[in-house]
Order: sequence, then C-alpha cells, then structure tokens
Amino acid sequence: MILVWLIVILLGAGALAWLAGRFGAEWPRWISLVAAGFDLALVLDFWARHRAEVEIIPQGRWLAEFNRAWVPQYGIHFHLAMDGLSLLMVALTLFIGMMAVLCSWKEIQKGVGFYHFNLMWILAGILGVFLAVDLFLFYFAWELMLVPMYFLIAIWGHEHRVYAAIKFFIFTQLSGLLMLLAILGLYFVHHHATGVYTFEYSDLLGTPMSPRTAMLLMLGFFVAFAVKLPMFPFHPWLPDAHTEAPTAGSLILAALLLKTGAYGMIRFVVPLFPGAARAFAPIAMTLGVVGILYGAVLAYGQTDFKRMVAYTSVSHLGFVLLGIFAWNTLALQGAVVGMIAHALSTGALFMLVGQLYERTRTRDLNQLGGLWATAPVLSGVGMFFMLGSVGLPGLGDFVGEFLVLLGTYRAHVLLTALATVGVLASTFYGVQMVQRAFHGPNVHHWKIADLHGRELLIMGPMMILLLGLGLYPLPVLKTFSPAWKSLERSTRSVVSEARR
Amino acid sequence: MLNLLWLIPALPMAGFLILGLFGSRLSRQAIPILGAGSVGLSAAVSLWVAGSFFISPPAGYAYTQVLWRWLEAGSLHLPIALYLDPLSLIMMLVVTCVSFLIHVYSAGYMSDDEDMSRFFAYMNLFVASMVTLLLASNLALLLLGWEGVGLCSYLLIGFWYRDPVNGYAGRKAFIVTRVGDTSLLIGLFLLFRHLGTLDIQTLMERAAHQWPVGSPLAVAAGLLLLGGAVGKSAQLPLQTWLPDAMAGPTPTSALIHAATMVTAGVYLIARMHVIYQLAPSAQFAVAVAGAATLTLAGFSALTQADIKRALAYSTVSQIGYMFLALGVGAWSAAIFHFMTHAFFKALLFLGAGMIIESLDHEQNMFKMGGLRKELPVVFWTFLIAGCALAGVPLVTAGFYSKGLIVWQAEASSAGRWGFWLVAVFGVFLTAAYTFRIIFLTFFGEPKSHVHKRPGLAMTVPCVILAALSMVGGFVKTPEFLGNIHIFTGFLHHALPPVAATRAASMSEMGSEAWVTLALMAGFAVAYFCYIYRPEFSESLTRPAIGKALYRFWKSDWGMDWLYDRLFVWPVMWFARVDARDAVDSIYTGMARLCELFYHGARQTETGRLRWYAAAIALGAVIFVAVVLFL
Amino acid sequence: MATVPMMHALLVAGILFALGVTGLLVRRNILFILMSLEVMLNAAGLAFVAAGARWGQTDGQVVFIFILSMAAAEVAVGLALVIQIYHRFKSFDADRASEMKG
Amino acid sequence: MPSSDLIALLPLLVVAGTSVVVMLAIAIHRSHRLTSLLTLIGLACAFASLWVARTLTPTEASPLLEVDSYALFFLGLILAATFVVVILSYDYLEKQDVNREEFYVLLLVASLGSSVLILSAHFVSFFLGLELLSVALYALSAYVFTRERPLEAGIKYLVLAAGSAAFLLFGMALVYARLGTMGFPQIGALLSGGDQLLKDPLILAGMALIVTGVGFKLALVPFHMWTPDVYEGAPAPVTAYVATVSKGAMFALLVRFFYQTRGVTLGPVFLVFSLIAIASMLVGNLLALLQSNVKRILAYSSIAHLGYLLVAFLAGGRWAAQAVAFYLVAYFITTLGAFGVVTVLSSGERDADALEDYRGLFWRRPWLAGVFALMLFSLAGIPLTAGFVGKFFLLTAGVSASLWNLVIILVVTSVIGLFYYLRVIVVLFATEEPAAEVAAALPPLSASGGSALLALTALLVWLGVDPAFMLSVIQRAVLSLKGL
Repeated sequence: MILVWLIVILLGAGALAWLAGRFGAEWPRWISLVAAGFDLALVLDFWARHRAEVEIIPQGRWLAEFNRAWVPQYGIHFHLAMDGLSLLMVALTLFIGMMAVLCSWKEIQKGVGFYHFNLMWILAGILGVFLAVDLFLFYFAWELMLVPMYFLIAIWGHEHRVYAAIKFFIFTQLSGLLMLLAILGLYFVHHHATGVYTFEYSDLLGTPMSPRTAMLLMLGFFVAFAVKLPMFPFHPWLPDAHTEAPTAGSLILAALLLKTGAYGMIRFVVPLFPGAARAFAPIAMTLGVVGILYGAVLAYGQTDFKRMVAYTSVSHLGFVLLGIFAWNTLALQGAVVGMIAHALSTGALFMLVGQLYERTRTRDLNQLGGLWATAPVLSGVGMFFMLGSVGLPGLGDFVGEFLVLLGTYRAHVLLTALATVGVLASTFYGVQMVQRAFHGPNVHHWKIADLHGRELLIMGPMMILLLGLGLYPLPVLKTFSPAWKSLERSTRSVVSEARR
Repeated sequence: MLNLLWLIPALPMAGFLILGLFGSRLSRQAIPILGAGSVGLSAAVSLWVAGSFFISPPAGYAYTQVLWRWLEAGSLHLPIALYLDPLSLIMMLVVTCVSFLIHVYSAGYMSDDEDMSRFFAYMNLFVASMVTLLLASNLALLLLGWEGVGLCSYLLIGFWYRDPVNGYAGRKAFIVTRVGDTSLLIGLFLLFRHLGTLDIQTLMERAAHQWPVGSPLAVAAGLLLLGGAVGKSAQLPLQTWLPDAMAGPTPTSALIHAATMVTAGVYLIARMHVIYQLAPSAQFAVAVAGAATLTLAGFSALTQADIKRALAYSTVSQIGYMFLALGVGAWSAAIFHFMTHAFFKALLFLGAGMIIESLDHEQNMFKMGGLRKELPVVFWTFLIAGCALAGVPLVTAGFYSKGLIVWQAEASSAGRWGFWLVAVFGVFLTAAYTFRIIFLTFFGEPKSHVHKRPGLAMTVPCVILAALSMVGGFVKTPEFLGNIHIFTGFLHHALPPVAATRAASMSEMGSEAWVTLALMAGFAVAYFCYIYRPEFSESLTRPAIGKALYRFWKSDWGMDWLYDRLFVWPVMWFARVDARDAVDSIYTGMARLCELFYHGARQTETGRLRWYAAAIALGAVIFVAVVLFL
Repeated sequence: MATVPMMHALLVAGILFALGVTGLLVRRNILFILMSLEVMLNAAGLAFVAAGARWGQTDGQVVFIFILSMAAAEVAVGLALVIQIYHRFKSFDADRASEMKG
Repeated sequence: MPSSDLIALLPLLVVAGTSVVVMLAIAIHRSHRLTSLLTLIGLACAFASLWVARTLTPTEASPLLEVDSYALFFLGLILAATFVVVILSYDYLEKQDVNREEFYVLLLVASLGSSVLILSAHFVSFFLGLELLSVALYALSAYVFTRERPLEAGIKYLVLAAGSAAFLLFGMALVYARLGTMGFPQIGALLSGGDQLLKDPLILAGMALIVTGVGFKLALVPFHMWTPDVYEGAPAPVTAYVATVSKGAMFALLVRFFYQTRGVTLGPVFLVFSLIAIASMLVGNLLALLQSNVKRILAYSSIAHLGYLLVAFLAGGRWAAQAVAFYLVAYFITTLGAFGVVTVLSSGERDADALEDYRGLFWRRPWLAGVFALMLFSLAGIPLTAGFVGKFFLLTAGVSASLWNLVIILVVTSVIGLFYYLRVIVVLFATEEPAAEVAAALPPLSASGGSALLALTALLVWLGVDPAFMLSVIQRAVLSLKGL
C-alpha cells in the first residue's frame, strides 16, 4: 500500500501546487518540498524497518507489493512491487526531487504553480517506472514521465528549448513504441507457450522462445533503454535536452531519467531474455566503451559548461552499460553504485552551473575563469564534484567504476582496458573544466556572490552523500545484493531451461 | 601503542578539513600553527609508534589495524585497514618527519601569501594521502592514497592559479601520472581476476603458491604495476611531467616532487616484490627503466639554466638509481637510497627556495653567483646536501646508499656489468651537475642583489636536514667500514635480502673505489667548466652540433615534442572538429528528409477540383489493375 | 426472345462510365461537371439493370430507381450551390474555386 | 413488415421523426433555441430507444437492415456524437447571421443516413444510407454560404462524393452481376463457397471499386485530397461531424461488409487495403508536418488515423474488432474535443484555424488550452488519454496477427505525427506575448460549449485511465458481429 501512497502523494501535491499557484509563488514550492520530503521520510522509514530482510534474505522476491486487476480483458494488472534495487532508486528519486524543488526556488518565477505540477508528476512517473512490475503499467509510467519533462524543457528552458524538447520527446517516444511492440510480442509469445495472456513480470520471466524471437524482442526493449541511457550512438538528444532545460530539469534528466534506462536494462532486458542478452553482450559492451571514450572526448571539446557536463553523462553511463552486460555480481554492484554516484556528482554539477548562470548569465567557459578568487566556496564545490566525476578514489563514482571494471575484466579483458583508458580520459575534461571556470586569470573581472544558505543546503548533502558513498558504500551494496541474487537466479534458471 | 596508527593519517586529514572548511575565518597566525602542528603531531605519533615497534615488535613484524568495512561485493572483501611492517614503517617515518620539517619551513616561506590557508590545507591533505598510501593493507586503499597524492600534486603545482602556465603544469602532471595509473588499475584487475583478492599480503602468498617463476601472468602483472610506478616516479617514458611540476611553490617541490610522492613508485614495487621475483623479465624491465632514466636525466640536468629544473632532473635521475636497485633485487638498498635522498634532496630544494626568495624570484642560475658570503647558512647546508647527492665518500649519507646500489647493480644475482657501468657513469654525471649548480650559484661574481635573508623558520629545518644528510647513512655501511646493517637487517623482516651474490663479482671496496673516481672526475669537469675556464663551457655550445645537443638535452631529449604530436594534439584535434557531434547530423538529416517529403507531398494539394477527381479516378484504375493483374 | 449478353451490356455501361469520368476531368464548367456526374451514375444504373436482367431479378431495376431519385436530389443541392458560387465568383469555372490549398 | 422489426428499428424511426418534427416546428415558429432543444431531445430519445431495440437483437429487420448489438453500439456512438455536435453548433450558429434552424434538420438527416449505413446488410441500404448522409453533408458544409470557403468546400465535396458514389455503385453492380445477390450474408456464403469465385475478375474489380467509394468517405490515400479543403472550408461543427460521424458510420459498415462477405480475405483486396493503409499513414502525417492551419492539421492527422485503423481492421478476428471499436470511441471523443475548442474560439467572421490564434493560449485560457493539449496528446497516443489506450489496442491487434511491417510503419509514422502535435502544443504554451488583436479577439466561453468540452475531457481521461468498463461493453457488442 505504501507504494501507492508514494505515487498518489506526489500526484496530489502536483495538482495542489498548480491550484495553489494563484495564491502566490511560495505555496507551490513549499507544497512540493513537503510532499517530496514526506515521501522520502516514508521510504527511509520503510528501509530502516526492513533493514534485516533488505540486507540478509528477502522474503520472497518483493519487499512490498500492491496488485489490483486493471484491464482484466487483456490480463493487465496495476501491480507495483519493490525490491532492493527499486528501493534504492526510489530513495534516490525522492532525494533528488527535493533538491530539484530547492534549486528552482529562485530560478523559476513564471508559472510557478504549473512548474511544480510538472515537477511532481515527473517524480511520480519515475517512481512508477521504478515500481511497476506489470509491463503495461511500466510502459504507461514510462510514457507518462515524458510529458511533464517535455513541458519543463519547452516552457522554462533556455533559448533553443523548443527544439531540444521536441527532440527529446521524439527520441524517447520512438524507442518507447518499439519497446511496446516488443512487450506485445512477448505477450503473445507467452500466450502461445502457456495459453495465458499476462503482462506480469514474474510470469513472463522464463518464457520459452526461439533464439531469433528472443533476440528481436530483446532488441526492442534494449533500444528504448539505450536511448534513455543514453548509449552511443543514440545520445544526441541528451546534450540538447540537458543544455536547454532549466536547472531542475537538467538535474532530473541526469540524475533520474537516465537511470530509468539503466534500471530497465537490469530489470527487464537481461532477465527476460538471458540468452539473447548474453549473445548481444559483446556489442552492447563495445558500444558502452565507445560511449565512454566518445563522451569524454566530446566533453573536452565543449565550450558550453552545461553541454560539457551533459557529455560527461554519456561517458559515465557507458560504464553502467558495460557493467550491466558483464552481468556478474561485481559489475552489477558497481553499476548500481555508479548510477547513484553519477546522480549525485553530475546532478550537483548541473546545479552548480545553474547557480553560476544565475550569477553570471553565461554558460560559456570562454567567458568564465578565475572565479576562485571571488567565489572560493562555489569553486571548491565545483572542484569537489569534478573530482567525483573523474573517479577519484574516496568518492562515489570511483567505487562504481572500480567495481564495474573489476567485474567486466572477467567478461572481457580488452574492453576493460579501453574503459580504463576512459577513466583517464575523464581527467581531460575534469581538469579542463576547473581550469577554464575557476582557475586561470579572471579576465572578465567577475565579482560574484559566493554560495549562500539555500545553495549550501543543496550542495552540502550532495557532497556528504557522495563522500559517504565513496568511503562507506556498504548500505547500498547490501541493499542491492538480495535483489541481485533473485535477478541472477531467474536468469540462471532460464538459461538452464533453454539448455534442456 | 601500535593502535594509535590510525592517528597518523587522521591528524593531517583533520588539519585539512579544518583549514579547508574554516580557513577563511582563521587568523594568519593560527593557520601555520594548525597546518604544521597537525603534521608535527602525526610525526610525533609515528615516532612513538615506531619506537614501540622497535621495542616490542608484533608477531611476524607486521601489524594490521582494520578501521571499517569498505567494498564488499561477491568475492571481494576490502576493509579500510592499515598495515604496518618495517618497510611501511620506515617510509612512514621519513615521510612524516620530512613533511613536518618542510611544513615548518613553509610557515616562513608562505608567510605573506594571501592563500596560506589553502596551501596548508593541500599540504595536509597530501600528507594524509601519502601516509594512507604507505600504510594501505590492500591495493584499492593504496590506490586511494595514490590518487590522493596525485591530486594534491596537481593542486599544489597549480597553486598560483592566476598564471595559466602553472595550471598547465599541474594538469600535465595529473594527466601524465594518471596515464600510469591506468596501467596500474589494469594490473589490479588482473591480480584480482587471477588471485581473487586485493589484500597485499594475501596476494603475495597466493602469487608465490599459484604462479611458477616466469609465468606470463606474473610478467604481465609486473609490467602493468611498473607502468603505474614509472608514472608516479617520473621514470622513462613518463618522466616528462616532473620538470614542469617545478611551477609549484618550492616547499611543494621539496616535499612532493623530491622527497616523498615521487618515490611512491619505488614503494609500490618494493611492496609487490614477490611479483617481480616471479617475473624476472619484468624485474629486468624495472632495472632497464632505472638505468636509462638515470643517465638521460643526468644529461638533461647538466644543461638546465633554471635551478629548480636542474634539481628536478637530478631527482628523476636519483629515482632512476632506486629503480635500478629494485631491478637487480637490491630491495633494501633502494629504500635506503630513498631515505637518504629524501633528506638531501628536500634540503637542496629548500635551499634553492631560500635563494630564489632572497633574489626576488630569480630562478636562472646564470643570473646568480657569489652567494657564498651573502647567504652562508644556505651555502653550507646546500653544499652538504650537494655532497650527499654526489656521494662524497665517508661523510655523506648519499655515499653509502648510492655506493650500495652501484655495487649490487653488478654483484647481485640479477646484476649485470652493463648496469654497473651505467651506474658509475651516473655518479660522474651526478657529481658534474651537482657541482655545476653549486659553482654557478655560490661562487664567481655576484650577478644580482640579495633582497632579504631567510628567517629561523626556514633555516632551522635546513640545518636539521643537513645533519641527517650526513649521519643518515651510518645505519648501513659496507663491510670494510664497520659493516653496520641495522637498517637492512630491520628491513629484511619485510623485504628479502639480496639474492646470493655471484661468485665472479667484484669486491664492494673495488666498486666504491670506482665510484669515488667517477665522482672526482665529475667534480673536475664541473670545476674546469665553471670556475677554472668559464668561457670553455660557452665554447662547447657554440658549434651547431654542440648547440643542437645542448637544446636536445635541455628539452629532455625532445620527449614533450614527441608526445604532443603522438597523443595530445590528435585528441585535441578530434575534440575540436567534432565539437558539434557528427552523430547528431544523422538524425538532423532524417528530419530534413521528412521536411523534404512534406514540401513534395504538399504540391499535390493544389485545391483544384478536377485534379482531385483525377486522383480518385486514377486510384480506382490502379487498384482495379492491382486486383486483376497481381 | 434473344437477349443481349450481360457482358456486352456491362461493356456499354463501362464505356459510358468512362465517358462520364472523362467529362468530369476535362470540362471546367461546373454545369458540365454535374452532367458528367449524371452520366456516371446512370452508367452504374445501366450496369445494375443488365445484371438484374441476367439473374431475372427486378432488384437491378429497383436500384436504378433509387439511383435516379438520389441523382435528382444531388443535382438539386448541386445547382443551389452553383448559383451561390456564380454569385460569388461571377463564373462557372470550377478551377476558380480553389483558394484553399496546400 | 412485422411490428417487432419496427421496434428494432425504433432508433432510426425516432431520428427520422425528429427531423420531421423539427422541420414542422420551424415552419410554425422560428426559434434557434427551440429547434436545437427539440433536436437534442429527439437524439436523447433515440439514444434511449437503443435499450428498447436491444431486447430484440439480433434480428434482421427486412433483408436490408440487420439490427445486432454491434450496430446498436455504433448507433449509440454516432447519436452521442451528433448530440455533442448539436451543442457545439448552437454556440457556433449564434455567431453567424444566416437562417440557423434548418441546420438541425440537415444534421438529423445526416445522422439518419449514418444510422442506415451502420445497420445496412445490403447494397441498397448501403447506397441509401451513404447518399442520405452525403446529400445532407453537401448542404451542411456550405451552410454558411455568406462566406466563400464554405461554398468552395461544398461544391468540392459534392462533386467528388457524387463521383466516388458512382464508382461505388458500379462496383456493386459488377459484384451483383457475378453473384446475383446484394445481401452481405449471401455474398459471404457464396464467396466462402466457390473457390474460383475468389479469382473472378468481376468480383475483384467490383471490390476494388467499392473500396474506392469507401476510401473516399474515409479520406484514405489516394482518395484523401478533398479532406483538408472541406475541413477548412466547412463550419467547425460540421467539420467535427464529417470527421467523426460520417467516418465512424462508414468504418462500421466497412468492418461489417468486409468481414461478413469475407471480402478482406481475398488476397488482392487485402493487398489493396495494405497499400492504402501504408500510404495513408505516411502521406497523412507528412502532409501535416509543417502545416500552419489547425483545421488542415487535424484533417491530415485524421487521414493518418484512419490508416492506423485499417491496420487493426486488416488484422481481423476479435482483437481487431474490439480494437477498432475502442479506437473509434477514443477518436470520436478526441476529434470532437479538438474541433470543439476550435468552435468555441471561432468568431462570426472566420473560424479560429490559424496556428497563431493559439499562441500562448495557455496563459490566457488555461483550461481551454489544457483541454486542447489533452486532445492533441490523445491524438498522439500519450498516456492518461483514451488515445493512448486506443493505440495500444490497435498495436495489440496488429501484433496478434503479426502484421509486423504494417505495425512498424504505424509506429514510425505516428512518431512523425507526434512532431506536429507537439508543434501545436508548443504554440499553446508559448511564453512570448501574442499579437494584441489576437488576444483581443478571444470570444467568451459559453456555458453549454464549456460543459460539453469538460464532459469530453472527463470521458477522455476516464477511458485513458480505466478502459475496462468500456472494453467490456465493446466486447459484448462487437462479438455479436457475424463473420468474426
């Protein structure tokens, strides 16, 4: 039941915020903040109470569940369920959600009510994606989160917002529809095999089918998630969307929406089609590595601060993809930690760019420079998250990348080596960024205010969490491991069946 | 008392946090006290720990302190744990003590820099990371320290960030060392894949059990680790960053780029010595890298005009000696030379720093001279350090450490005549460039005016270091000189003694004799060129060949030139031409295509009634045809 | 009595229909266009009659009656429109009425 | 004709009766309010009478008309749609200076025609219904004859509709000539009987010509060209009617005819339909891509949507039937909603069909813009709207028959379509201020129109969130269709 509440609260808060918008701009802000905070509290409380089963053995597959018939004629159920993986993602979503509300406190002045409506509904949609275990419901949520995101970019974005918004929408929509076809294909294949029409995830696991069918259906799912991830060469929507979106938009895109892609890969692509995934793994991993290097080099070449950070996402998510398709304990643990760490470091960088933009009205790295003298705290924070982004040991991203690479090495030595070069490549843009923004001479004589209370309130927790993730990632690892075990179990059983 | 171990990294870290968070609010007096104090405390603690270690050694001469669980996934179980054994103990002692002295020195040196708090914060962070590196019980934690020191070096080289040149040097250092780190990482992956752990001691045992001598895996691992080591320790082919690193404040150069960080590579190889014992070819590679580096860097040092660059090349070359020692299996000799080198090289830099300060940031040696009377303290300490560097017999520490290496380059089972020759030639070079520096700066006519004299805070550490540079060698002396070996004896609990020396090898005494000769020759050359006949040295560089050779050596054998063209420029070029992302044009192309179709299709909607009717009729005809004839 | 074979009748109807279509396409004058429409409809009607005759049913002729009446209704509306159009465009040229396009 | 048949046909009779009553009422006393009220009441009664007729289903009221729950469902659909159109028209006509009252008579006659189409099981009733509908529509689309565009639309529609009707008739004649019967069931029986019949040129040619006639009414490529002009020219409510009722009735007939006669199982006919579907999806969406006239955009999108429907139609079987039915419902609601917004924004001088009329509407009329946006999202098939569920069912049907090529094309083209829906939405939410005169020209929103829109929106979201109920209704209805 808690699962429904999580979503309903956000939806309700969104509607309320919209209505309250006419009574003054403060109302929507506080409403959304409280709603997200309350949700987060719920989740953390749940986490605390289920710590034992989260960390030792899960009772069955799910920690919490909610299941009602929705469209019985088609075997569609409104089925939400949560395991360790979803739990982590949900917690992350709500935390980032609060940050998003906070960081748009001053930035958004037009249509505040509608803005927060969209914000809340995006979060609700993302929660739906992380919690749905009925494939129709999943697709429903998957599409649902696009619309408010689209509005966020198209209404409150920067100069080329319309182009970026439409591009974003079309990329995701096309890939999503292909996934829908794959879902339907699976639906009928399953019926053909068992005589049952169902979209239920755990029923569809282990559907027997010919390798060719499996490969085609797997690709259907894969494309959708690869576009969201984003995987090279499906990434071009991302730099535009990130660059043009308002700060909160970029934050949510980078920290959450991209994660839904990775989540989908972990939850659906490999478990549903283990054989095909294994066969496809080399290609996927290669593309991941290409993405790592390509993203890093392009990030190095950008002059727009936001665009640069956007390309680093391409690079980082390449590691996640690599880890997922290596499909072993270390790699997956790494991938999950990497997802969270990327959410923190890159998300924070986007907020930092936003804060810089509020002060200097520019994102052009050629215009910036030498800010350390006038805003040391801001620059220090920027340096900190840059170090996270270049995978400095002791910060979250390192744990993720290190585990991923450790795991991937078992699967593929050469690709691992290349990916490690990617870690090196991240240094290029990292130091480059610090140099062009904060170090060097202050040629344009910037005199800007340093970070103040609210901004420190945003950045502080992000830094602490990133550091904590780097030095004590155990809670995350332990929470994910049971979920991982059941995922692995299902794939293993399927493979053995296929062999028999 | 060993359980205080965690304090040694923790104290500087605390110093870093306080300075980093509240540095702007602290008074200018408090900052150096806090900065130097934290390191001083940790030095004291390490002395305390060392003492108790000597007095009551723990079982097996090794002590592990687990702080907390860190990375646990599947078969991987890595705690944050400290491991103390003779090797790490000695390194830790040297690092903390030298760091303390240099911090004190910095208190004077940086006293009028507005960013002092940031400086001390970075320095403290460095000490914390360095100690973590040394005490790490597993390779992942070692990597943490490893990257940490790299970061601090980057931050401190670019400390005066307003000048882009410093920023460039910092970035270069960070990236080049990270090139090495990449290879190190892959090495880690390999070790974990095949030995199933990253805990160093367990690794050593398993390797010894599972891998036969000369097994390809061991060789691969050895070479990959070596890659990391040469990066950090500025050995061929990755030495190019160190000279530029001199852009940082001089205490930084002294601490990071002379005494401590750059020797991390040596520590790493010593730490992982079992791998190299299993992989003779890899070990040979280590020796070759060392030998090559020490000569090439020696030549470069001979040609530098900037005093700090000259010292930097000398550092590179001295670390070359240590690698040579490691390469021939003289583990403890390498560590011995590390210790003595830490003393005198730090001292040389501090001296250089004082000179530069007093000459108002003049670094060109040809603009110095005659400082002997102006700065007596500096002169004497610098002289002592120089002698130690050159290895003046009996009275200096350098003599003992270097002499040991030179001898074992030939004597040890892995030794070669070639190595010995190179080593001796290296001694010649060392003497030559050392005294070149001394003569150019302290002798001859004063060419520039002295502005200020160094204060106590700066001179006292130098004096202490000078003392250490002299007596520091007496912990290990040759047979014919009392044959003391406290040092090696102690180390042999962690590192194996030199493999049985070959029968037909020369005596230690003979080797030392040759070393002394080479030293004298070098001194003579320097004296001839810079005191007796200064014009002669100019005459050398006048002919085209001389000039070319001079520029070639001065530019570090043109390595930067090469690397720029091989690696740097291609990447930058690609990043620049593809900044708009070629992949995107595919999709925009599709969009264009659709628009084209739109404009095409639009032409059919003419608005003319009869045209529409024609379309219908045509459609009917076509479909009738289709159903009839298909 | 000798009956016309159905195929021939259909052929005639087809030709008639084709003529109607041609008229519809080549004539600009709206009135002639309407006439061509009549031709087409009646061609279809003829085909029905022929078909009905072939099966000895009256249905064909019944349909023809329907067609006639419907055609009348259409022409009624059509002419009304034509008048309005002549008011506006001052011509019977069908191509004049083509401001909506693209 | 037994009385039971009369009861079964009650809905038709009520509609017909209403038209007569309204006509007389006009003769007695001209009152716009009264006539529209009478019309609404009549439609409501007809709607209610469906339940009466339901007691007798399935029955054949004469060989011409087949009253089964399939037919009743679609009757209900078009009656409801007409009801909404009447409400919208009332507002619209209030702003026009023409005789308003006859409009409703024509509307009722058109609905009568559509009802006949839905019920027809015979060529004659098919033709009758079609012509009833068409003739009324000629007049309707040119109703506001004080302007040029309606006239142009009217004459174009008349000539082309009559011409295509002729094609249709000729096709019927050919089929009749070969089979000697005009009843759908009998044709079906004969076709499923003889194998050589399936290759008979007369039948194939006849079918092709029938497809032409049907294709024209459904505005399928290549018979689509009239659509944008008529949509643009005709008064907004009439456009709504053309887009929904006439197409819906025709599609209901299409399904009945080709399923009952097994016509679609003829290989060549199937091929023809596939070609038409592909062409419609592509051309429709491409034509709308950069179009700047809202009515034309909706016209082109309707072409594409009928193409989507054909995909499901071709899939055949129960999946297809219920998918088609549900999609039509969703499409009705959406289209009525969209044109409803256009209607309420239109003035006496011109219809609000320029994209510029909608710039930044959200910031001045949030609810109206919200409704429009929702309708567009529904057309684009985005969740929370009926359009999403509808498209989902279509794809399900397509995949169930594994028509992969068609389905893939559907997906790709619908994404192309997404682009122009988003273009309109962008304009709706554009933040820059619109031209002053545009802002000034916003007519006030009447209660009736507003409530109609609100109801449609509620329906849209209800079907989008909880389609189970409607689906069960549809299943009960369509599964009664013979030949599934």
